[in-house]
Amino acid sequence: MTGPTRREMLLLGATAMIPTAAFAQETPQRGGVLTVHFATEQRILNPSLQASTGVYIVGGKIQEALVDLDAQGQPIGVLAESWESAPDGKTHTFHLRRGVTWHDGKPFTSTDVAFTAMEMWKKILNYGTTLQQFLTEVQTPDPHTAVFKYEKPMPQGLLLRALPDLGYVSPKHVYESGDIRQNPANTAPVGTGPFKFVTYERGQHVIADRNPNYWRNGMPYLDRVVWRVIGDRAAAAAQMEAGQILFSPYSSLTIADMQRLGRDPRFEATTRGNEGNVRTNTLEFNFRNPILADIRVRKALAHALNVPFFIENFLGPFAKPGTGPIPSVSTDYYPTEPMPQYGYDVAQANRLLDEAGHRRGAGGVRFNLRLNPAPWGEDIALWSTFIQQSLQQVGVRVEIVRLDAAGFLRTVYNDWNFDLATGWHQYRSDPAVSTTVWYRSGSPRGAPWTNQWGWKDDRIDGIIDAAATEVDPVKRKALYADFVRAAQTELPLWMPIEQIFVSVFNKRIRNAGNNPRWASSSWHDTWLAS
Amino acid sequence: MTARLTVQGLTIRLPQGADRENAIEDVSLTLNAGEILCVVGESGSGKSVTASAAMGLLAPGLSITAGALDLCGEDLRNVTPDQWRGIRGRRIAMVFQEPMTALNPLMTVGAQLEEMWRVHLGLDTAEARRRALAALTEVKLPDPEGALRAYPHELSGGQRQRVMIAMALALEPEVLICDEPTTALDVTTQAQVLALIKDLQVRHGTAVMFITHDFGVVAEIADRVAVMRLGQVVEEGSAQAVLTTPQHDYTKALLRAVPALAAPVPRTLSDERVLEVRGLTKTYASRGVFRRRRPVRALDDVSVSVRRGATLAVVGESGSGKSTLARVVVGLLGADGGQVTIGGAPLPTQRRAAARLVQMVFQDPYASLNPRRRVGAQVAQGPIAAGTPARQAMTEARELFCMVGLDGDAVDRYPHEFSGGQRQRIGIARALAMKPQVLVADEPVSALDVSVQAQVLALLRELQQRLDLSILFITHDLRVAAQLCDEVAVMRNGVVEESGPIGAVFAAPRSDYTRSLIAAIPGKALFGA
Amino acid sequence: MKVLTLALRRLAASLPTLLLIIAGMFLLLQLAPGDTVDALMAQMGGGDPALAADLRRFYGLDVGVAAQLGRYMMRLITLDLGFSAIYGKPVATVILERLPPTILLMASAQSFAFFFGLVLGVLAARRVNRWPDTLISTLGLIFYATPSFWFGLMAIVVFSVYLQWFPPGGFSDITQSLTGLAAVLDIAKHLVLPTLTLGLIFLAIYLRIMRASMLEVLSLDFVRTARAKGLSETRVVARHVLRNAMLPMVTLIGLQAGTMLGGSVVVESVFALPGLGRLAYESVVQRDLNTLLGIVFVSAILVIVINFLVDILYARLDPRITAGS
Amino acid sequence: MRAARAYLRSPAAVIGTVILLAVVVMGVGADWFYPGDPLGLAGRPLQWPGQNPRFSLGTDSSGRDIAAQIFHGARVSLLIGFVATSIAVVIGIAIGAVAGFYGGATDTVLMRVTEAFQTLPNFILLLVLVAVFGSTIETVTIAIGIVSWPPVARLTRAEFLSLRTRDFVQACRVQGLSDVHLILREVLPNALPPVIVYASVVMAVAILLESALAFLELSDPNVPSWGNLIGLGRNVLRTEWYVSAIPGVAILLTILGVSLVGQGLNDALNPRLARAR
Repeated sequence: MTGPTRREMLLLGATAMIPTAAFAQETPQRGGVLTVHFATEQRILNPSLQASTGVYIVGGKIQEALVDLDAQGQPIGVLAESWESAPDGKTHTFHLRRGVTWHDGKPFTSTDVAFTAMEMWKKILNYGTTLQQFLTEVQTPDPHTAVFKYEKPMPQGLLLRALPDLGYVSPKHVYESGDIRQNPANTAPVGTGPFKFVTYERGQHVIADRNPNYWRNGMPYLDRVVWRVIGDRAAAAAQMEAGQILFSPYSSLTIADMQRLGRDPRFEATTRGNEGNVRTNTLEFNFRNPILADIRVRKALAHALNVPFFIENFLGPFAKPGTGPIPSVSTDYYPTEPMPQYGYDVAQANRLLDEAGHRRGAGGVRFNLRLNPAPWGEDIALWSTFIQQSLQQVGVRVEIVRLDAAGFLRTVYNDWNFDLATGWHQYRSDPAVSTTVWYRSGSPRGAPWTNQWGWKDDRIDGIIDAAATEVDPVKRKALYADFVRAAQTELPLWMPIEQIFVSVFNKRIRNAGNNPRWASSSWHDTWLAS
Repeated sequence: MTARLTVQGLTIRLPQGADRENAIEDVSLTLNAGEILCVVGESGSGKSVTASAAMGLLAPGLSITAGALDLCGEDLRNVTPDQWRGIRGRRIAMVFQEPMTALNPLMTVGAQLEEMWRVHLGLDTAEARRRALAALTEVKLPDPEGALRAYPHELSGGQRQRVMIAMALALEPEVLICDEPTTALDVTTQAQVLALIKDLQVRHGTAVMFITHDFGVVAEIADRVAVMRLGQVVEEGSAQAVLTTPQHDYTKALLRAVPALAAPVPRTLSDERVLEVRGLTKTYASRGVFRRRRPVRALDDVSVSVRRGATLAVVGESGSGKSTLARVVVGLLGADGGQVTIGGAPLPTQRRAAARLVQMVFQDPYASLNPRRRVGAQVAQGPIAAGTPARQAMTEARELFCMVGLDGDAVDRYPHEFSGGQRQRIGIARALAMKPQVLVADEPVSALDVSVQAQVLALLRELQQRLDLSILFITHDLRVAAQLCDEVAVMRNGVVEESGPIGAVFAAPRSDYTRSLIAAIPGKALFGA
Repeated sequence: MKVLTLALRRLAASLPTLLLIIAGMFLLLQLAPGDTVDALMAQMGGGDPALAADLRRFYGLDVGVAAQLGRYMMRLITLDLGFSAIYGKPVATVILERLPPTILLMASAQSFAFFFGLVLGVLAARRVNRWPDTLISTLGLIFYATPSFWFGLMAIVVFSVYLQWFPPGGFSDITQSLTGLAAVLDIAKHLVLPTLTLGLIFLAIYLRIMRASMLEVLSLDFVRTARAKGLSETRVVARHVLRNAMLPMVTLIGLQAGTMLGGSVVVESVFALPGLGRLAYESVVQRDLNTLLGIVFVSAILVIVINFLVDILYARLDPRITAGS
Repeated sequence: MRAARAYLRSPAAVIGTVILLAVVVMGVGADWFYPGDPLGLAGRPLQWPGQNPRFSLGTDSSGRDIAAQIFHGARVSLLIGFVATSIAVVIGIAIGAVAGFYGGATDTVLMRVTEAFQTLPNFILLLVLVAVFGSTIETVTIAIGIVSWPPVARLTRAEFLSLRTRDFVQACRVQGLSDVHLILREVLPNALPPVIVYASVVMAVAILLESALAFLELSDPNVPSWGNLIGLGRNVLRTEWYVSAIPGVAILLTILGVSLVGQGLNDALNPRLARAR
C-alpha cells in the first residue's frame, strides 16, 4: 500500500466515524436497569482524583465535569454554561449552571470548582497535574463564576478538549477536612450527576440509582445502573449472551468474542461512541543499545513488520494502520499533508540492516533483542508475538520478556532494562495532554509513558514547547504537523497501529454511543427498549 | 470322648513362587471335647495355617486341595460364607497371638465384646452389656466395669489377652483355637493366662486347640500333643508320652534344645572386673506440646559389673530397664547420672574410641543388618573406620565368618540370602571384628526358633572360651540365662532387685520377685532339673 | 476450657512459623521489580513523577526496608493489617469481603472430594483387582492428571456454552436481587462447576489414599478378629475397617489445606469468583504488599485453624491420641 | 533384578512407561518431526484441525502450528518437570535427612521452616517468586523446585526418623562410624525408595504448576509450552475450543504416564502397600 492512498482512506474513515446522531426518533421509555461489564476493579471511583476509563465508566455517571463533548465532538457545557478566555490565554472564566445540587442536597457553587481544581486537579489527578501545572489560582467572584488564572498561556482549545476527562468536580464540603486520599467518598462518590451512588461490593458490583433531582428535567430515563465486576473476558462474553450484562465497554472482551458477538443480531460491536478514546500500539526503542541508536536499524525493523497483514488476521475490523503519534480521529490536529511512512518491505529491511553493518551470522542471525510487552491487552501479546515471528525473517532474534504491570513500568521506564518495548499510547483529546511527553526530552527517570529512550532532539523539544503555549489554533495545528513529521523521520518510537476502543452493546440500549466519549459520559439520555 | 473337630488328610496349597508347594500336607488331627490339644512346631511348620483353615479364614492365595474338615460331624468344606458367619465366634472361636493388635483400637472393649451377643443372638444393648460384664469378671480382669469403657490401648497386654479370651468364650463355643496366645506376654503374665485358659476349659468343657512353639507351655497345659514340621504332623500322642518318650528324631531334637533351668557348674571367675557400672540413672521424659511430661525412670541407681572372661546375665521383664542399661553401656544412650568404666577407665564419649572397648549384638537379626549392603562390608567397615587397611579388614572378616560357622565366601552376599540364625552369627562376627573388651548381647536369641537358639548359645559359649570374652547378656528368659551365664542380675522397674552367682540366685532367691519369675517358668516340672 | 487452651497453645506453637512467613514474604517482595505505586500508575493510565513521589510518601514506601518491616510488624501486633494501596481500604476489610467465596468454595470442594473419595475408595478396595476397582482406579488417575484450569475451561464449554446448565462464572446473579432460599440456590448453582474443578484432584488423592488405607486396614489383626467373631463382611467394613481407614484421610485434609488454597487461585481465576485466591493473584501483580501480607497472614491462620480442627477431629476418631493428656 | 521384573509385571507400569516413552520421543524428535521454529508464523490463525492438511491439529490465534507446539512442548514440559523435581528432591532430601537424623533443635528449626513453606499456599509463593524473579524458563523451573520440596523433606525426615533407630544403624554407631557414613551409606539408601516414588508425584505436580502459571500468562512466552497454548486458547475458548483442548489432553496423558510409572515403581520398590505420603 502506498502512502497517499492509505491516507485518503484514513481521512474518509475519520470523517465517517464522527457520530451523526442518525437515530430513528423513538420516544424514550422510563425505567429499567442497565447492567454494565466492569472489567477492572478500581481503587477509587471519583474521576476528579483519577483519570482513567475504569473510573469514568462508573464515576462519570455520578459526578459531572464542567464541559463534555457533544455528538459532533465539540465542547458543550455541563456544569459550566458558558466560558470566555482572555486573549493572552492566562485567564479563563467559567459561568456555572444555577440550581444544581449535590446528591446530599447541598448546592453546587464556584467554591466547589475552585477547591477541586486547586486540591485535586492540580495536586492529585493524573494528567491533571501536568495540565494544570501553571494554574496559580481559581477566583470565585460569585457562587456562579469561576476564574482560572494561569502563569503561562493556556490555549483555550487545549483546556476545553481536556476538561471532559480532567474536569470532573467534587463537593468541597465532603472533602475539605482530612486527607483527600483517604476520604470515604473516594469509593462512595457524591456528585451532581444523573445517578446516585448506592453501593460498591468489592469483587461483585457497583450500584447507582436514578437521581430524581437531576437538573436535566425528566432525566435520566434509567432507574438503576449496575456494574458487574467480571475480570475474566470469556466469562463476560458468556454473560453478555445470557443477557446478564447489556454493555461491555472499552474492548474488554476478547477479540474473538467481540467479532463473534458483532455478528450476532442481538448485539452490536462497534467503535462508535469511543472516538475520544483511541490508542495506538507502540514499538519503543532503547537508544542506549547502540544497534537501535542507528536510524537505519529502526527503519529496517519497521519495514520488516507487515502491519496490514497483522491487522487483518489478528485484530479484525476494529484496527487500522497508524500514521504517526497523532491519530486520525483527532480532527483538530491530524496533519493534512503526507508524513514519512514505513511500509512492509523485507528486501528494504535486509538492505538497511546490511548497510548498518549487521551481517547475518550463524543460523542467519544478525543480532538478538529483548522485547518487553506491556501486560495489558490481548492485542499487545499478539503484536509482540508477531514482532518476534516477523523479525526472525530478517535475522533478528527476539526474546520476549514477560512482566506484570508494575514490573513492566519499572523495567522499561525506570531501569531502562529493555531493547524493544511495546504497549499502548492512549490519545487524550490533545497532543499536549497525552502524546508529546513520549517525545519531549527531560522527563524525570521513572515517569511512565514518557520519553525514557535515551533520545533527545532539540528541534522536537522546541516544537513541543511552542505548541503547548500557542493560543492560536491554526498555528498550533501547523506546529503539530511539524512535530509529526520530525517524529516520523527520527522514529524514536513507532506507532504503526491505531485502534479505537470497541463497545459491545445489547441492542436494547438506545441512544448508545451518541457522543465520542459515550462510555465515559453521564448516560442521562440513555434508555432501554423493552 | 466325642470328637469335636476332625482334620482328615488336609492339604493346603501355597501360592506360586513360595518356598514350597504346600503349606500343610496330609495333616490329620482330632480334637476331642474337654481336652487341650497342643500343636507344636517351629516357624514355617504350618501350625497356624491349620488353625486358619479350621476357622475358614485362610489367607488369600491359599487353597484347600485335599482332605476334610469337620465340626461335630458337619463338613466345613462346603459351608457357604453366610453359614460360616454363624459358625465362627459361635461354635469355633479363636484367640490370637498379638494382643496389642488383635483388638480394634478405635472401639471400646465393651463395644467389641458386646458385638458377640448382639450379632449372634440379637440381644439388646443392656443385656449384652450385662453379659459382657459377667464375661470380663470371669476372666478375672481387675476392674471389669472400667474395662468395658476402656479402649484397648488403655489395657496391658495380659489384660487384652483376657479380653480376647472372654470374647472367644462369650457364646460357649464347642471349639476354641488359641494361636500362640502367650508368646508376646511376659513370663509371669504368661503363667496367669495359661492358668486361666486351663481353668475355663475345665469349667466349660471346651475343646481347645493350642498352638505354640514352646515346649515349656506344652508341658504346662497339654492333654495331647501334635508335633508339626514343614507342613506335616510328625508325631502325635498324649502329652506325657510325647514329652517323656518322644519317638520322632525331630521331636527329640526339639526337646533337647529346650534349655534346662539348672545352673551350670560354677567356674572360677577372675577377680578383675572389666566392666563396672556404678549408680547409673536414666529418666525418659515424654516430650511434646500437647502431652504433659510424665517422666519414666528407666534406670534407678543401677550398679552391676562383669568379670573378665565371664558372663553377667541381666534378667527382667519388659519395662525393667535392661535394654536401656545395654544401650547406655555401649554409649548409644547417655545416662543422667552414674558411671560406666571399662578396663578401669570411663567409657569414652567419642564414638570411635568407645568402639574398640565395647561392642553389641542386637536382638532382631532381621533389623540389625543393612539390607542394601554386602554383609562382609558391614563387618569390615568398623575396623576400616578405625584405621585398619581395607584389604586386611576384609581378610579378617572372612576369618571371622569362618569362626562363627559361616562360609568365608559368604562375605559377598546380601543379608536376605541368610536365615535368621546365620544373620545372628554375622552380627556376632561384626561385634568381634572390633576386638572389644566387653560384648553386650541384647536378647540375642529371643527372636530365634528353639533349635537355632541352642546353636547360637553354643557358639557364644565356644567363642567366650576361645577369645576370653567378657559378656553382658541381656535376656527375659531365665532358662537362656542359665545356659550361658556365670552371674545374674535381676531387674525390675529400673532397679536391680538381686544379683549374684547364677547358681546361688536360682537355688535360693532372696527377692520375692525373683522367686515369682522362677515360679512362672512354664514346664518347670518337666525341664526343671 | 481444654479445647480453648489447646487452641491457644497450638497458635503459640505456630507463631514462629507465622513470623517467618510474614518476614520472608516481606523481604522477598522487596526484590520485585516495581512497587505498588508503579502498579497504581499503570491502573491510572499515567501520571507524572511528582505524583508518584507523593504517593510513595503516602504509602510509606519512602523509608528503608528495615523500617517498613518494623512498622509492619508493630502494627501486626495490634492485629492491624494496614491499608491497601490498590483497593483504598483497610486490608482487613478487603480480605473479609473476599473470604466468604473462598471458604465456601474450599468447604464444598473439600466435602465433595472427601465424600466421593471415601465412597469410591471403599468400593475399589472391596472389589480389589476386579473391574470396579480397575475402573475407579483408572478414573482416579485420570482425575489426578487433569489440569484443573483446563477441566474448568472445558466444563464451561460443555456445561455453560453448549448445555447451558450452569452459569460460566461469578458468585451470584446480581441482576436479580434474590433473598433467602433463592439466593442460596443461586450461589449453589454458581459453585457447582468451581467445586468440581477444584475438588477433582483432591478427589483423586483421597480415593487413592482411601483405597490403600482400606487394603492396609483389611490386612490388620483386628479385622481377622472381627471376622473370627462371625461378623458379616459389611459389618466388618462398616464398624471396624472404615473408621480406622479414614484416619490417614483425615490427616490429609490438614496437609492439603494450603495446596487447596493455592489451587483456588487458578479456579477463581477461571470462574471469575471474587475470592481470596484471586485477590492474592491481583495483589501480587499490583505489588499491593499490605494486602498480600494480609492474605498470607490470613491464609496461614486458615491453614493453622484447619489443621487444629483436623487434630480435634482426629482425636475424636482415635482414642489413642487424647488431646490434652 | 527382582524389582525390575516386578515392575514389568505390573500393567500400570507398562502402560505408563509406554505413554511416557511416547512423550519423550515426541520431545526428543520434535526437531525432526517439526523442524523450524514452532513459535513462528505458520499460516492463517485459528484454522480448525483437519481444515488445512498442513496443520493436522490446526493453528492457534497467533497463526502457529499447534502440532509443532505440542511436540516441542513435550520437551519443555518434561525438562521443567525433571529439573524442578531434581531440585525439589535434592533440597528435600538434604533438609529431611539432617532434620530426621539429628532430631532435637536442628529438627525443630528445619521443620519450622518446612512448616512455614507448607502453611503458605505453594501456588501463591510461586506467583510471588515469578513476579519477583521474572518468568524465564530457568526462573520458573527453579521456582517450582523451590515450592515443591517440603513434602519431600517431610517424607525423608519420617523415613530417617524411623530408620535412624533401627538396629543396623545403631550397630554402625557402635562400630564407631561417622555420621556422614551413617547418613549417606546406611540410612539414605534405605530411605530412598519411597522418596523416588514420591518424586513421580512431584514431577506431575511440577508439570501442572508450570501449565497453571502459563495459563495465568506468567510463564516464559519464548518457549512452546502446553500451558501457554491453553492460556492463549482461553481467549477463543467459546469458538475455537480445540486450541485449549489439545494441549490439555497432552498434559493429561503425560501426567497419567508419570503417575502410572510412579505407581509401578511403588509396587516394585515397596512391596507393602505404601501410603502416598
